[in-house]
Amino acid sequence: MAYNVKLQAFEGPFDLLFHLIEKNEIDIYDIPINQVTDQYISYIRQMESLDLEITSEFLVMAATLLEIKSKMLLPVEVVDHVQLEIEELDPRHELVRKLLEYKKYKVVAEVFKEKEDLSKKLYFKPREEIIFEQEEDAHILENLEMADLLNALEKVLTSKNVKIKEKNTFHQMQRDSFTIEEKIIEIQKILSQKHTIKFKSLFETLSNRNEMITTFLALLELIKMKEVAVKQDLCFSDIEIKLKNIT
Amino acid sequence: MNEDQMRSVIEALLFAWSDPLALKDIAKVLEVDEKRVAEVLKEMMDDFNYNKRGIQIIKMNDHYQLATKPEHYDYVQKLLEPKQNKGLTQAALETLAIIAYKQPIPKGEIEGIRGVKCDKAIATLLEKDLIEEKGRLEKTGRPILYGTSLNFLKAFGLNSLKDLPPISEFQLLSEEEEEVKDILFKK
Amino acid sequence: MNEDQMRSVIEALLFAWSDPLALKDIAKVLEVDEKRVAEVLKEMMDDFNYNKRGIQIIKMNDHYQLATKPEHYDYVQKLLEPKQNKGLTQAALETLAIIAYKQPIPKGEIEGIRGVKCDKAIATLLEKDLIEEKGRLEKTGRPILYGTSLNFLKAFGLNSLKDLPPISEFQLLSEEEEEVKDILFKK
Repeated sequence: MAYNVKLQAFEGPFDLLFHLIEKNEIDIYDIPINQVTDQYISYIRQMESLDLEITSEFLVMAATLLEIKSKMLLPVEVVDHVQLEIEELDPRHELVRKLLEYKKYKVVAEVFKEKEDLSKKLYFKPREEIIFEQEEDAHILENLEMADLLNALEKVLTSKNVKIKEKNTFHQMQRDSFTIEEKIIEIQKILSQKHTIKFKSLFETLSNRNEMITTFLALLELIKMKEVAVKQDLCFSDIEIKLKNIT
Repeated sequence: MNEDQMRSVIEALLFAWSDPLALKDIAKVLEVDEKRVAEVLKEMMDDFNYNKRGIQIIKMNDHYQLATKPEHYDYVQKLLEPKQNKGLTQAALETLAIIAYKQPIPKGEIEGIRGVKCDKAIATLLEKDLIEEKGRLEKTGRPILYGTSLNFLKAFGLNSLKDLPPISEFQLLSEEEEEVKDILFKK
Repeated sequence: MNEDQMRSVIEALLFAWSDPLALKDIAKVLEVDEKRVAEVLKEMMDDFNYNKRGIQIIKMNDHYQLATKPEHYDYVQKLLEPKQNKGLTQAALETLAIIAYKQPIPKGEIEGIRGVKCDKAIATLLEKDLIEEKGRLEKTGRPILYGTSLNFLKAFGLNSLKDLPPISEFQLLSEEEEEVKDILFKK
């Protein structure tokens, strides 16, 4: 079973090739292609017999190795007039180049691992929610509705999504491009011009969830502040929003 | 452990904890007796004040906490100004919603979901009698568990917590839904 | 504003903000030019390290953040929940290494180097906010280009991308290269 685990651990054909090269103490610049090809293919067969998923990359590499092997068997024609490039002389060249390129990052990955382990030992302070005190309406509870709560919950949950999608915590702090205050002023402005507006019309032009919720909260705020009155004639009919007369 | 080390570790503990931290918890972590820790903390408090530091250690009963110094309030406010929009109501509502669905829940978990500290929101909700303490969690710091109060049901016109709308009724996009379920139901 | 005051206010700002804070924001709040603020921050960083403080200032590009020192990990961990993130898998680390050095880079090129598909590794890295999209390549399919994020620097304790270990160290030594040529030509 230990064998199984070992086979599974290979990150891909290059990883497996490296393993073979290291295991056999092979000089990477002079890979005995017959030996490596045979070993590589026998690994794949073992993977198969253990019912491990053999991804296409492993098979492509097997084909490449076989191709190189066959090319190596052909006599190298020395062309007098044309100076051939190294890669054309040795069929292994491209493979070696790729292996070396991969190895570079494999080594870097190890360095990263160490750095990661060290950084994981740091603790950061949770962000404070700084609220600038405002005088709260004592009647605030009277106007509370389930919808408020649900909206608030939806907001916090969807903003969690935002966090997952655009994890940049720094931008996250400033992502609220719409403020309730701004929206309140906006609604007040519209109302001062039109006197009465339809609930739907407030949201029609909004495409962004955050803006919708902010607008909705702004409206709730205005209702709480007793600045506006809302009226709904029928169930599910559109809601009318009116500026309350200032007496 | 020498005094320099103690100071250094205590600062790290207060910083990482960020809430009021009990003397006995500090002593336990350091494996030093409380009296000695209290002495060191006293010296540290003087030091922080004397050395023109930007932060201070404040003491409440036998709890200690790091905080910015009041004289820097204007600067801190300037920095946080764009956030001023976060109305108290909204913060409190978000916190309340989480408590309603996940009660009993310690503050830390609410903060984990909201991604910000919730002390003020919780204070408001307690003050408005929408939530109440529901015992404590038996782990370090014995954090208070919060749940909704009878008054919460009244305020939202609910007969019981069973009346809370199921989460699935939320108008969430389906891709969001999984996420939400994870957040709410995964323990 | 004298330097002592600046230090004090900067500490308060970093503490209050808690997340990485941009140099330009600090400079704006202080009404001092960025270069001067950067100098003071540099001195503060040295000071925090020298003076056996429990916390340090870490720098990522032009952002600064307070954090506990790694040597206090054992103590802090006793107080807080142990961190449960297991760290990145080999596949994710290799993918991240390639992106870090070759950014901006499309997925296809990464897969060319690793010799395997990298969708899962890339998804993990995006989710952990270690990489981000950096536009698209103007060719067929307009493949997304990936680069590392600010959080990458933080997660790996780097001040900037310039801090990445020079890749040449991992490249062939020149004498080895000669050897290669020898072998290949002799054949």
